[in-house]
Amino acid sequence: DSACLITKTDTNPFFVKMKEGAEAKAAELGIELKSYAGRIDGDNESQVAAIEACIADGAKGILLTPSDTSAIVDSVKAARDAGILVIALDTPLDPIDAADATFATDNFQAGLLIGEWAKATMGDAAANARIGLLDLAISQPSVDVLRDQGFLQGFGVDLGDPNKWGDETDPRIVGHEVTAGNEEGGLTAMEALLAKDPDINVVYTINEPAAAGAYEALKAVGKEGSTLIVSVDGGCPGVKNVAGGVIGATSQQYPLLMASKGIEAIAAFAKDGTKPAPTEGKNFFDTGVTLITDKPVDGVESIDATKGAELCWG
Amino acid sequence: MTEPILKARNLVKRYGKVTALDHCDFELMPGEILAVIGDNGAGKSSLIKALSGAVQPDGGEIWLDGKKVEFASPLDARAHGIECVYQTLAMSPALSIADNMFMGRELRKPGIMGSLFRKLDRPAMEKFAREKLNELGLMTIQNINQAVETLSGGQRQGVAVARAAAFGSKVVILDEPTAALGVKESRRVLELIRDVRSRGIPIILISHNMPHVFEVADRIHIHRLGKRLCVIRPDDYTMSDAVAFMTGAKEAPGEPMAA
Amino acid sequence: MTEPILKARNLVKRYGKVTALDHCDFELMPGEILAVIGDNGAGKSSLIKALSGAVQPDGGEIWLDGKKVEFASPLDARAHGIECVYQTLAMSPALSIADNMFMGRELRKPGIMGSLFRKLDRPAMEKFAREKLNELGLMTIQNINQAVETLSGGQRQGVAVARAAAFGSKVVILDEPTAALGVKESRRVLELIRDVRSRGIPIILISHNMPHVFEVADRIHIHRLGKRLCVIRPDDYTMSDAVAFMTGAKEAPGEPMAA
Amino acid sequence: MTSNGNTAAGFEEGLQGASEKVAEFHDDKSLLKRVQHWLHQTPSAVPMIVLAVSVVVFAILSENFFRATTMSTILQQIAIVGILGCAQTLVILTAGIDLSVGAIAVFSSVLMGQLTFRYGIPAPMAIVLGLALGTAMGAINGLLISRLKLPPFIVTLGTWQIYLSANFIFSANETIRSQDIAESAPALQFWGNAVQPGGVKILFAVFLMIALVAIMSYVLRHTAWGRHVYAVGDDAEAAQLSGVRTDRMILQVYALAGLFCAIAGWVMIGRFGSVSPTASTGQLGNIQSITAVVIGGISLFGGRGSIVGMFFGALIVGVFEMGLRLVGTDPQWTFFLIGVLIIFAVAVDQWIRKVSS
Amino acid sequence: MTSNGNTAAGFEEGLQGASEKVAEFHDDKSLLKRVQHWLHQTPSAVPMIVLAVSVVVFAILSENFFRATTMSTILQQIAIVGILGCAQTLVILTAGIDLSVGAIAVFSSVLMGQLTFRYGIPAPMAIVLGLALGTAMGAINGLLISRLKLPPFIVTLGTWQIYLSANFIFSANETIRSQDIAESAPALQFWGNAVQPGGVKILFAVFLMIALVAIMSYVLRHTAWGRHVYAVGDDAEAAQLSGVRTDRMILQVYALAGLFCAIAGWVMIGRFGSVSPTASTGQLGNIQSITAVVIGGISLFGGRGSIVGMFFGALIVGVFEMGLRLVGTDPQWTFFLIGVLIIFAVAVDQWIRKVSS
Ligand SMILES: Nc1ncnc2c1ncn2[C@@H]1O[C@H](COP(=O)(O)OP(=O)(O)OP(=O)(O)O)[C@@H](O)[C@H]1O
Ligand SMILES: Nc1ncnc2c1ncn2[C@@H]1O[C@H](COP(=O)(O)OP(=O)(O)OP(=O)(O)O)[C@@H](O)[C@H]1O
Ligand SMILES: OC[C@H]1O[C@](O)(CO)[C@@H](O)[C@@H]1O
Ligand SMILES: [Mg+2]
Ligand SMILES: [Mg+2]
Repeated sequence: DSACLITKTDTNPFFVKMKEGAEAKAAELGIELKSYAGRIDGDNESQVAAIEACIADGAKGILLTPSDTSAIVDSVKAARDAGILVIALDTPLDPIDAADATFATDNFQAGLLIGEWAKATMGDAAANARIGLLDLAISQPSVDVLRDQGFLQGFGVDLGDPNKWGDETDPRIVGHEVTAGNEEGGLTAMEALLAKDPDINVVYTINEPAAAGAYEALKAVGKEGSTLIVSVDGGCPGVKNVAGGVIGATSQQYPLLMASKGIEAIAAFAKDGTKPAPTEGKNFFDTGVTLITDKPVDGVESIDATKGAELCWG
Repeated sequence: MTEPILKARNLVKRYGKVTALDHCDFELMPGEILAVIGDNGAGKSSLIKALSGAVQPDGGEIWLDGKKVEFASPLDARAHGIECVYQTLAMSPALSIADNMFMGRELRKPGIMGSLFRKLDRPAMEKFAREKLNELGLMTIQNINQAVETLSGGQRQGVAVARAAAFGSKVVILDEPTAALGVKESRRVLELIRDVRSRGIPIILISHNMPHVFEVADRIHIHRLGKRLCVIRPDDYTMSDAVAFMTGAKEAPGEPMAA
Repeated sequence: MTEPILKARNLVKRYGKVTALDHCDFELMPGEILAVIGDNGAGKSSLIKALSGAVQPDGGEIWLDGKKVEFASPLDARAHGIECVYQTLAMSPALSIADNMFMGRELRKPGIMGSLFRKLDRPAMEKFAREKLNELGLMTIQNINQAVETLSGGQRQGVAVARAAAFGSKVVILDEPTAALGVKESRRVLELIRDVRSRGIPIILISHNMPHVFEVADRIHIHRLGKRLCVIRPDDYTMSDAVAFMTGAKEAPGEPMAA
Repeated sequence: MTSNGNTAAGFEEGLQGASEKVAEFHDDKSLLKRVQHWLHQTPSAVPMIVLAVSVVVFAILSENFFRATTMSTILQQIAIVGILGCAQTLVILTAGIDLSVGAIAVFSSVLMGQLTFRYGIPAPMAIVLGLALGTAMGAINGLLISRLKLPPFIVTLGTWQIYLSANFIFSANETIRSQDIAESAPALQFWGNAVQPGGVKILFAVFLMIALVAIMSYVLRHTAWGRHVYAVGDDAEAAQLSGVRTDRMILQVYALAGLFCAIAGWVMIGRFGSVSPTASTGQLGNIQSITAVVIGGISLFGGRGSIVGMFFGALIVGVFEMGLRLVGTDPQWTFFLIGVLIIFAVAVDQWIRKVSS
Repeated sequence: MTSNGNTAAGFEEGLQGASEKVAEFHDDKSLLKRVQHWLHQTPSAVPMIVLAVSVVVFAILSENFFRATTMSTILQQIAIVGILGCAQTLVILTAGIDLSVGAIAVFSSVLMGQLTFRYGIPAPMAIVLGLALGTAMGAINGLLISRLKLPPFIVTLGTWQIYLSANFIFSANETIRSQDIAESAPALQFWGNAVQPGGVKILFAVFLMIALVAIMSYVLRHTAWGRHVYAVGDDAEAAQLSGVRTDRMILQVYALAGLFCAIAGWVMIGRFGSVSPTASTGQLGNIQSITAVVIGGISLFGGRGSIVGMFFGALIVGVFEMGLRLVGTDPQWTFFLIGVLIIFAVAVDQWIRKVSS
């Protein structure tokens, strides 16, 4: 039996780990795994071509982290019509039931945790916060919207339409910039926000590579100490950054779990056609999320960086 | 004297700071070979480019057969029967001899293939091209579908001249057609020029080669500093006189249009 | 007879299917003007390109001053004192006259600026260029820093010839230096050629202009079908003979190297 | 004619009896030379051979490769690049380049979609408008190039950014979902329909691409307009002087290229189901189509090559990508090998030209 | 000289007393013409003026714009593009193009990082190796172009993909963290250090870029090598015949471009802190540097323009991006306007050339 793993890129460490996890599990279960990726985060066409290759190759199942969550839906349907089990990993499709199952972090929850933490950490100053948001892409894939809006909700900002970012009217928001989820994007986006308002003191970032870029920009103007950076991922470098004070708090995800669960589901499906079930009360299988910070606050559950380091990936 | 077949008055053409044509007049009589001579940069090529629609003059007027004309492009002039061999030959190196000869006046297949599908009539074009080249006895080209770039300089010049001679119904213009040619090859071009004239078609010949000019020309238009200085008959003056006029060494004869 | 200053034996050069040089021999004597004539495509340009390092022959040998040489590039030939004006002139249009004259042999500032920082000595180069152009009395160029593309064809040819004349210490080669030139401009080039010879430097002149050739040449190398057919003295034969030899109309005189 | 004429050129009497021989030709009849000559005469032969070889190699390496379904998938994957390649071929034959092809395609698809969904225009009408607007975008390129005489590379570098950002601004970054299109404007997805002879699905889009290549091949080879495209690319000034309206020609070529891009945009809706302004074709379509053209043996200097070569070029890339995927190579190795392929294809082409010149 | 010489050319006695006048020149002394002439003589003037105007406009539109910190941020944002632009300028002056600049830069930075961290080579040594390998990548481009006579566009299209995927394969997609570098190999981050005159931070990288532009400006203008670069771009065959070793020159230019790219790669580590194989410079560095070159008034046909113009070109793009952000336009409008700017800059340039020709 064979399976496919299609990630957004093969360069973000998160996906690199996911691939390693999937490979390990596949080897264990005797499944042949082929991996594909887009050229850049947001490259839908390469993912379409990859799905088509999997169909041609007679794969039993596909694990997909969709780059463009609504544009890819038809290709997913074609694969499912061909009798292939399609599982979305990390990023839900739009609509979410376009996939047979979704194994992901509760991305809204991930955002919510760092939002609440940031608000509590700032205390009274939160009322006059200057917030910068470093998002993923202008196409606003689901993961991008969920985390951003989760953060703002946690911070106590009125969301407007919760299905998109950028329509909020709260004057505390300095701006949204996109980063493509990598260091360079994080850096230039942060520089732009700083030029708009040098007094920014809270920065939300879509993921840890973007956070690392933002940190460099803040460091360049000597504001790394006075600005709160929050992020999502919980990769080992990210957890180290929490310990080192670069990132204030991060919501840890579990890509290895997504990958191994996914492979197991495909193995089960190949054997007797059973499809995985979602987590109780949710429309996807929640692989869990944990807030990591060395400065815990009341009312927001968290673990410290030392503990986080034991759970971290990559 | 009969009416000129091609006439221009007060042509002006400027290139940035340079005035290539400075209120220049021109006349070509039916059936004659008119040579145009002058120093380098005198404006000879500019003149014939203006006459053949390759450049649009900044001023002045042109009459063909007594009717005022304004040529927007070489195609336009061609439609009026004026064919020109430019100094640079103007051939598409990668295309075949036949393609080049018919550029801009391609023959289409008869019937629906031609009218609706606009299909080229290759055999007809090739036949015509071969005939023209043979008829002019100009060269020994084996393959009419050969790309022009595979021809020698002389052969290339031959194709260009043959094209003009074959299609020019009113006027044929040749800009230094023998500059790069050897003795033998030049001789052939001169023969061709006489040949075209004998078909009743007048020719404008630009050349720096005085013996050639005095050999074939009926009249000589001497160009100097962007203007027509004078027009002489080769029988009335010596080559030495012509050279003296065109270089400014001697005062030009008091003809109507002298500057 | 003294030793030839430049000698070649059995030069071969092929371009695809065409053999441009077919076991060609060549000799240039000290202090002479040697004309090379032949039909279009006979291989004249190929011959002088081989002699000046612009192409590498596929076979054959070249001697300069009795020593065997192999030129890997024009720069190489130049280092040996051979200067060449190619048919295409070989100038960089956007660069100045001085830049062009000194291309590949630029002067550097004295002292550390030149040796370490390799700074060009612009004033020195400009002075030299101006002197050379004036000395040759060839033209009235106002500004030595003018880009070559702003010069007329004749002026450009003049700069190329002046460059060769100024730097050629052993041999100066001119490939059809007057093809595009008017009567006046051609005359100047011929004067220049005599001038160079009077400085003791031998010259190879390629030309299709028989009167010019017979006027200035000491000997005439007749080229035909990629080979040297014969060498004649202009005093021994008429132009008509030369033309007959080069076109194959008459049997060439039984000279040593006849094909 | 004149009294002193014949004296002056008197030396020419030597010409009497001049030989007709011009230069010596050695006709090399070796097999290699003859093969080279044939390859030289047939510009699409090299890509065809490369294609055949790669199909055979991949068929050996992966059992799933040489199957009807796989082949039809490859064809459907190259449909868009193939149509953009038609546009790019036309432009490159005139010695131009069009960096904006992908942007025009994506913007046109967005225009068709949004005109239907946001402005309520009936889909067929919206399609016609989208095609017209794509043509207009091409025409803008053509105008800037032919009237203002700006270099094509720069003009289309600029309009690439302009059309792509206009596309984002106009669409407000909204994706139109496939389900909505299927429900209320199925005409937009027309090219996504398929025939199924013997169970193998072949998209209408594939037939469209093949038809466009065939038509353009005919037009370029057998009509005056086509010969003029070559003439303009070969030597624009010569073409102008020998009777081609170069400016009008260039305008037409870019406008037609714009139309092809808009068609590709329409096909994108059929192929992907949805309308997405972020489709990576907008970013990569130019490089992909130039790659197909180049591997197909068309000269970037204009005037040489055939559109059928471009089709083979696109197929080669498609076969490589699919083949390497099935063999299970790392995606980065795929990119690596395609890079090598580009250089290799052009080096072979150069070698043929050189030796058989 | 010879007996029959002077008879044959006898008509030339008419030359005696020939006038020296060659053609008529109307020296137009209108102000407009004189301005045009000056602009024509000074290739970097147009971008300089555009730069000055845009700075003024943005200063009026946004109070945050004309501040020392904003200015220094702009400079630091263009440092990498500016250095890549030096490479691109050299190549474009020879009438080439280098699409692989960004890929070489990123791969070199990854090489420096991984040689230090994975293979334990001391950082200064790893930097030297990285610079050497970047130079080698450039030299490979140069070899393919000068020896095999392949078109630069195609060669670098191929090597762009090759270097970029080699970069991903070699790095195994690992990012090296800024903190780790700061701790154990600070030499890698050297160009990220800064001076702070009066509290405004200016990166070493900015000084490096300015120094490189100044040095190359000197080299191109005042050394024989520089003149040869122009000559090769102007007319390669003429340059070859008049004594330039064209092939060697082209090889040197691409190799030097590779070195500049590797330097840019080193600077990237300083600027971004970390070493990341995904840096978007790999994808976009070529277009960004070409844009700077083009806006800077350097001809894509080679032989014309100045490297200082490229510097202004990069600055203009930087000023536009920052200025439009501060004014609060949607980032898409920034791209849109930069597209317009590219076409506008070249149209102005063309106009000057035409009118003052
Ligand atoms: N396209 C152009 N751009 C700028 N100047 C030009 C252009 N064409 C011609 N000129 C200038 O106009 C003047 C006349 O040129 P033209 O070519 O008409 O001369 P000509 O008499 O044909 O000379 P020749 O005998 O050398 O061919 C020259 O000074 C030339 O430099
Ligand atoms: N680069 C080249 N590629 C292919 N063939 C060439 C090349 N150069 C010259 N030839 C061919 O070699 C032969 C000799 O050419 P060459 O230029 O030496 O003749 P030539 O005697 O100088 O002629 P002309 O008087 O027309 O200048 C010709 O048939 C020509 O077509
Ligand atoms: O680029 C966005 C992507 O980045 C990650 O946060 C990993 O770094 C993923 O969870 C998300 O899909
Ligand atoms: Mg002329
Ligand atoms: Mg020659």
